[in-house]
Order: sequence, then structure tokens, then C-alpha cells
Amino acid sequence: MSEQYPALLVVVPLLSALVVSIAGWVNKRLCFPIAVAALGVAAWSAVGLLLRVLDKGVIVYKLGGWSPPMGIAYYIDYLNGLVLPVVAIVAFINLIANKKAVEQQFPDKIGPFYTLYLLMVTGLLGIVVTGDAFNLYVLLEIAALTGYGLLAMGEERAPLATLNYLYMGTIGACFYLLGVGYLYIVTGSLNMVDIARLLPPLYQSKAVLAAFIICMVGVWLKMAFFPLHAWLPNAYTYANSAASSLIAPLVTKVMIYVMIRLILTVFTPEFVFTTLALSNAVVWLAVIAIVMGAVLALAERNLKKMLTYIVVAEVGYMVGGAWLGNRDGMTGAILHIVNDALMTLCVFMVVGNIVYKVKGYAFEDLKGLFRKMPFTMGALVIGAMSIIGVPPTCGFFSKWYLIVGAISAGHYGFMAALIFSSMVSVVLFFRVFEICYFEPFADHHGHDNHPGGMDEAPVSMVVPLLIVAVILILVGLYTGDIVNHVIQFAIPETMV
Amino acid sequence: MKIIGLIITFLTGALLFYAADDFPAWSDPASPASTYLSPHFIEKTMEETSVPNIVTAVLADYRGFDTMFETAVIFSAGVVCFFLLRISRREEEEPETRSYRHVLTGVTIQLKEGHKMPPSADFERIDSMWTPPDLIIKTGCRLMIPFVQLFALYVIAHGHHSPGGGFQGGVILGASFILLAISHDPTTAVRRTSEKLIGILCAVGVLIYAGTGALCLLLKLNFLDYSALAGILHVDPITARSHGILIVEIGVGIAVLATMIWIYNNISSAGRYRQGL
Amino acid sequence: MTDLISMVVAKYNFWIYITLMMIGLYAIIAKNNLVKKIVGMNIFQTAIILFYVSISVKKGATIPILEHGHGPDAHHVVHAADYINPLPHVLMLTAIVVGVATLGVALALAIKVYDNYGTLEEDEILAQIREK
Amino acid sequence: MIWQIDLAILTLVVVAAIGALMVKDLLGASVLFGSYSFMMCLLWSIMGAVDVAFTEASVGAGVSTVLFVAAVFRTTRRTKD
Repeated sequence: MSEQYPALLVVVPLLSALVVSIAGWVNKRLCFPIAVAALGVAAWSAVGLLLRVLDKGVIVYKLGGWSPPMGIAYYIDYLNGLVLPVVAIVAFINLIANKKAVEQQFPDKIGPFYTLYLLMVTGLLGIVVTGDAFNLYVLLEIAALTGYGLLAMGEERAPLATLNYLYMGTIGACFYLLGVGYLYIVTGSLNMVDIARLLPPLYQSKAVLAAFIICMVGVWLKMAFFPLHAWLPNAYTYANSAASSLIAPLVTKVMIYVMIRLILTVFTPEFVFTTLALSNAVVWLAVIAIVMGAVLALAERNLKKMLTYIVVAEVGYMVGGAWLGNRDGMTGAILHIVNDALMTLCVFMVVGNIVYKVKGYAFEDLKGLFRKMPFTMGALVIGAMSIIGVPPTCGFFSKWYLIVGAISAGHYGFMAALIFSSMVSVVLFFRVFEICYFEPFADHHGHDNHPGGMDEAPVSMVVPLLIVAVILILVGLYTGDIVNHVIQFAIPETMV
Repeated sequence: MKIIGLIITFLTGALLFYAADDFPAWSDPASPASTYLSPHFIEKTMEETSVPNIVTAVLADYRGFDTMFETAVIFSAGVVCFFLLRISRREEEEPETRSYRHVLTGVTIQLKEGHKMPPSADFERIDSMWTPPDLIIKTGCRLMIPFVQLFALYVIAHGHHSPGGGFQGGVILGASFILLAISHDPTTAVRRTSEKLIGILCAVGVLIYAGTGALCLLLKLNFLDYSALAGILHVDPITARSHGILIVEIGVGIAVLATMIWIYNNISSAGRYRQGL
Repeated sequence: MTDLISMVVAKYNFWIYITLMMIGLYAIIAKNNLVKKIVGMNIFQTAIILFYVSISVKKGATIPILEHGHGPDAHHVVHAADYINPLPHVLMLTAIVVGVATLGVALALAIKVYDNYGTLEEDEILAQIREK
Repeated sequence: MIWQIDLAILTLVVVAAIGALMVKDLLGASVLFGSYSFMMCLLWSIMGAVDVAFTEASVGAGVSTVLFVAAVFRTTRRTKD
């Protein structure tokens, strides 16, 4: 069975989404267990795939039994072998943690919610695992459409914010499709590895250049890279907490994976960094993204919105790292995909818990929360330390690689931006801690019986959160292994 | 905003014009796109899948995995529309007056707040903006719908030999139900195709597709490799591929049919399911 | 001049697709009405489909459905040059479906926005948000 | 391929697209969008993409237009641009 893991990984969530959808009409209580089982299988196969890749190298899975350029094939190498378990595990933990929140927010629509959730995970896993450029577009649209549905159920402003996201997301996906069309017209192929094989004689072609630029702009739109980030903060802020803690950690990170995949596999680093002279400009854009993200986060008086601007800044980290054009920068970017997915999950789950208990996430709602929700706030401290980049947590190590990459590329602006953003993060989070710790709990909702006592979120929400916090530290401690055994092989040897 | 829009538009346009210069000439038989992959599809489809319509063969077999997700996309659009718009009876705000229509005579009555009609088969609840459907349109559509549906079934069944297939047929079949809903009123249409039925059919359609693929997996071949079905269908592997394509096309047809109705019902009645277009 | 004309004529489908795409893109960015933006989005998507279909065209070829019979000449040899490239058609079938799915979701969102604010004009909605 | 028809339809496509965006009435815009889709469908059938044309005829010119009209019916016809 283990040679069928690539198919199971995507097909099990898809099939279970359909079953959940039917179960939603029959008996709502069945939805959650089916979803958990399906994502459990998906996470299991993702980890199994990673182990197989470590053991045997690249796996090729032919769908429908047709060999690659004719049919669609899955390629699992070290790069997506690493990203897959992250996506599957983040989705799995978030699913378990949000059971109560979902029941609280959508008592009537549990079935559709889990259906969309599973379809979204299917889409994201499919994007990561596929080796076909057009298949990626279809999966991109699945992830996007379900994402719009999930995000639009929230506060009053959520539909408008999501509609703006939909316009931008559609333009992004269409640009990607157009880029694939340009590649198709000059090479005649849709398979990523095959395109990479056919491209080298065409590196001077204007069509290839345009294809690359269009693809990149499309992917940047989808990941909210700086001038194109305007849709993200509102869409993520006004959404319900179960959806935003799935989408905020995963969607931007998966899009960064797509960008790195396009750079490393489809267009090859020689073309991107040697033939084109764009990398310096893009890194400067990333610098602006980081600085603007940090500054805009400072201006917010609202925890969730502040975190969304941090997401924008983190996108800048990864794009900048990937475009530095050297091994350390790329290592940092790939490592940061893993770390950032986990730490964004951690902080957004904290917001979820706070919303569940306090029904708000503005700064004035946070007063006295250290006394009220000690475990949740403890996890926030670890998540914040990771975002700032304090040593035992994982955020430190990826930032370290990014800074080393910036120095060896001689790009001191990027290094300065990284340090500046870390310092701003310190300010941001200590401001939050100050409010949560020192200011007494404000009883403005008037239905709290124990103003000074502990009133933690339910155990089913706190335990997954603490697990994520522990994972943050563990990943930090095992960074060396991850880099030496996985990421090192994910980057082609031609890149130094 | 208009100026920014113009600038962005012209920048994009300029980039595309610039790149179009390097394209192979239009309709050139020697262009890479026409010489690299497509000859294989054109020349080998008949012997590998025994389906004369190459588009159908490539759609449902060579790139069947794409099509499965295409069906999943349309399914998720249906679920999203339901998830966003459908208003459950609990959340619905009560209007001041309730309107009822006598089914046989078409006489409408209004009851003030607090008064409810006892449930009976003779009266049905309607919106205040209800207008009686026109007799000519009603009869005309009633005459057209069976032929539309027959054509849709033909399109699905004949997708191997002529343009068409599960998707087009499903849309036409769905359109016939939408026509019913437009020409009569949504309540009539919903009575025939209840919401629960539609919701389940959507999932069942995609399930037929994905389930066929999973069945191939259980029969020890790769996902969606229809030749695995040869043993079950008692035919040779090539014909099994042709039959496999038909099975999944039917699945696509069911899913699309149900989703089109579902989306239409939710959008036209804004989730209230009583009166619409 | 004749060079320019021959270039325009040789690839005029590509020019039309670019024009349509620019129209759509401008509408998404600059239009004020939410439904108009959705119309623009659809024009944008169809323009890309037009581009793909233009790739598939082949001079002197016919539609990609094989002629077949059940008689003795049922197994005649098929020449690739006689048929249009089918692959872009397949891709675009998928893209059309994705387009209508996006359209459905976008309209559902527009209805929800209208329910909340009672208007579809973006500037009026933003003014309402600012007032609150 | 008859180039006169081709050219006429290409022009009509662009006209319908601009019209759909310019007309100051959303119902009119949806109907013009339907005609745009139908012109597109004719264009593709001229190019020999019969399956795509068939799909566009049923989806773009058919169901999409109905969905547009239904949404306009549920919201408003008014538009400033």
C-alpha cells in the first residue's frame, strides 16, 4: 500500500469531503469524526511519503497509469516531501482544536463547513504534491474557492473583504494560467520536469521571460507579497476563527512553495538568477514588504489585524530569502515555510481561543487575560518568541539562515530589514503582553461570574494549542537535522 | 483608482504585446504545441482508449485527474453558495404579514402578524412579491422541458462520438430544471427536486468519479487507471477504458446537474427558498 | 508598413485576446460597482480561454473527432496533421467550469454584501463603513 | 475558415465586452455579457474547438447569464458606472 501514498494523500480528503457532505444531510454528528479520520490518514501518508523520500529519493506517481508528459504525474522530492507533512499536520491539529468553535459559530451548517474544510486541505495538498503545471491551477482554484467560502462567514465586513480577495485571487490564478499558456505555446508541454528539460534553448525568448514574470506576479498576488497585499488583512481579520487559523498559516506558505517550485524546478535557478537581472529588485521589494508589514502592524490596535500584517511581513522574509539567489537564503526560505506555518498557526489558534471566550480580539478585550487564560497566553508567549526569533524556538533558526544568506549575497538592506522587523515584533508583542498582564480584566460583556478567576478555553482547544507550542520548540531543536537531511537535497547542487 | 487601473492595464498589455512577438505564427502546424504532445493524443487515442472524440478521451482519461478536480471545483462552488446564502428557518426574520395562495384557484390571502395558516395541502405560503406565472410561458416551457432533457441525456451518452459529454449534458439538464423554476415558481421546482436530494446528488456525482478512481486503486492499479476495471466489466482493458470514461462522465453529469440547480436556487431566492426570479 | 500589417494579420487573434484581457483587467481594478467587476472578471477569464484556443488552431486541420466506421476501413491510419490540437481544448473545458464556479461564488458574495449594506457601489459601502 | 465572418465576430466580441462594462444598468450588462459569451462561442466553433464552444454556449451564454439575472433580481439594477 505504501506505493499508493501519493494518491491516498489527496484522494482520502476528497472522498471524505463528499461523504461528510452527505453525512451533513443525514446526521451532523458524523461529520467531525469522518473529517478527523480523513485528515489523520492524510497526515499519516504525508509523513510516510517524507520517510520514503528520505529512504529512496524522488517518487513519481503516474495518475491513470499514463506516463508523464502524456498524463499527469506526481513528483515527490525533498522540497514537497517536507512541505506536505506540515500542511497535513497543521490542518489536522487545527481541525481538532476548532471543534467547539465550529459548533458555536455555525450550529446549522456543520456539514458544509467540514466539507469545505476538507476540500480546502485537498486543494492545498494537491498543489504541493502535483508535478503538472495545469493541474496546479485547478487545485489552486479549489483551494481558493473553498477559502472564499470559509472566510466570508464571519463578521459583517467579511463578505466585502472576501469579495475583494476573490477579485485579486482570480486575477492571480488567471495570470498563473496565462503564464502556463505561454510556456505551453513555446514548449508544447505541461509537465513541470518536462518543461524544465525543454526550456534551456529558449532562455533568450521573450515569451519565456513574459511567462516567468506573469507566473510570478500571479503567485505574488495570491501570497499577498508587498504591493499586492491589500486584500489580505481585512479578509483574514473579519473571518471566523476556525477558518482564519486554517487559511492564514497555510495559503500564503503554500503559494511560497509554488514560487520556489517554479524557480527551482520549472525555470531552474540558472535562468532566474543568471539570465534575468531581477533578483536584486525583488529583494528590495521584499525589504519594503517587511518594513511596511512591520510598520502597519504597529499602527493596529487590534490583535488579529496586527497578526495579519505580521503575515504580510513574513511573506517578505520568504520571498526575499528565495530571491537572494544563494544556498543559505533558499535554505532559510524553505525552513521558514515550515516554521512560519507552525508559528502562524500557534498565534491564530490563540486568537481563536480568545474569541471563543471573550468574543473579541481588540486590545481592550485582552485586559487581564494572563490571569484568565494562562495556558492560552503561555502559548502566545512561545509563538511570539518564535516570531521575534528568540533562540530555542524555531523562528530564530530560519531567520539566522536568512541573515547569513543576506550577508553572503552582500544584500545588507535585507539583513537590516530582518533585524528591524524582529525589533518591531518585540515592541508589538510586549505591548500585547503588557495589556494582558498588567491591566485588570475589564468586565465589559457583563456575563462573567469570576472577574479575577481562571476561565480557560475548553480542554479540546487548549491541548492542541500547547502541542503546537511544544512543536515550535522541538522544530527549533531539530533544525540541524531538517536542514542536513532534507532541505539540503531540495536545493539543486548548481546553486551555491 | 481609474488612473492606477489604466497604468496597470497598459503595463500588462505592453508586456503581453512584447511577448507575442516571439510566438510561433498563428495556426502554424509546425509550432511546438502542435508537434510535441498532441500527435500522440491524435494518433494513439483510438487504439489506447477506443474513443473517437479525442477531447473526451484526453479529458476523462489521459488528464482525468484534472477533470475530477474540475468536478470538485463545481461541487465546492455549490457548497459555498449554500454555506454563504442559505438562511435556516431559525434565523429568518418574520415579515409582518404572511401571504398564502390557494393552490387550485390561485387566490391569495394575507394574514396579519401572529396568525398562521394551519398546514394544509390546499394553501401554500408565498412571498408578498409573488406574481402569478403567465399561462403561455408556463405551457410553452412545459412543452419544451422534456425535449431539452432528452437532448441533455443524448449529449451525455453520445460524448464519445460527438461534441459533448458529462459536463455539457449536465449543464443542459440543470438548465431544464432552472427553466422550470423560472417559468413556474421556485416552490414548484423545489417540490420536485428537494434541497436534500440536490445536496446529496452533488456529492454522489463527484463520488462516482472519485470512487471509480479509488476502485482502480483497490484493484491494484494506479488511481483512475480504468483498465483495472476490465475484470469487473468482463471486457478487454482498452474497452474498459472507454466504459470507464462513460461512467465518470455520468458522474460528472449528475454532479453538474445538481450543482447548477443548487447554485441557482440559492442565488435566485437569496437563500430563502421561497420565491425567486 | 506592409510588415506591420502582415504581422497584425498573422497574429490578430493574439491581439484580440490581449485587448479583451486589458478590458477585463481594467474593469476589475477601476470599476466601482461590484457586479460590474464580476463581469470584468469573467471577460478576463474568457480572454485567457481565447488565448488557449488560439494555440490549438492548425492550418488545414479539422475538429478533433476521429472519423471512424465499423466497416473494413475502420482501422485507417490517423495523421496528426489532419486534426486540431485537442489538448488546449481539454484544458479550457476545465477553465470554463472553474469560471462558472467562481462566478457563482462571486454572485453569492455580492448578494451577501447587498444584504448588509443595501448597495453594490464600492464607494458608498466604504462610506457606510467609515461612518460606523 | 471564412475570414469575413471571423473578423465580424471578433469585432462584435470586443463591442459586446465594452458594452457590457459601459451600460449603466446591471440587467443590460448581464444580457450583453450573455451575448458576449455567445459571440465567443461562435468564435471558438469557427476555430474548430467544438467541445469548448458547446460548453461555452451552455455555460457562458446559458447558465451564467441566468445566474447574473437572478443575482441582479435579488439585489439592484442601479449602477453608477
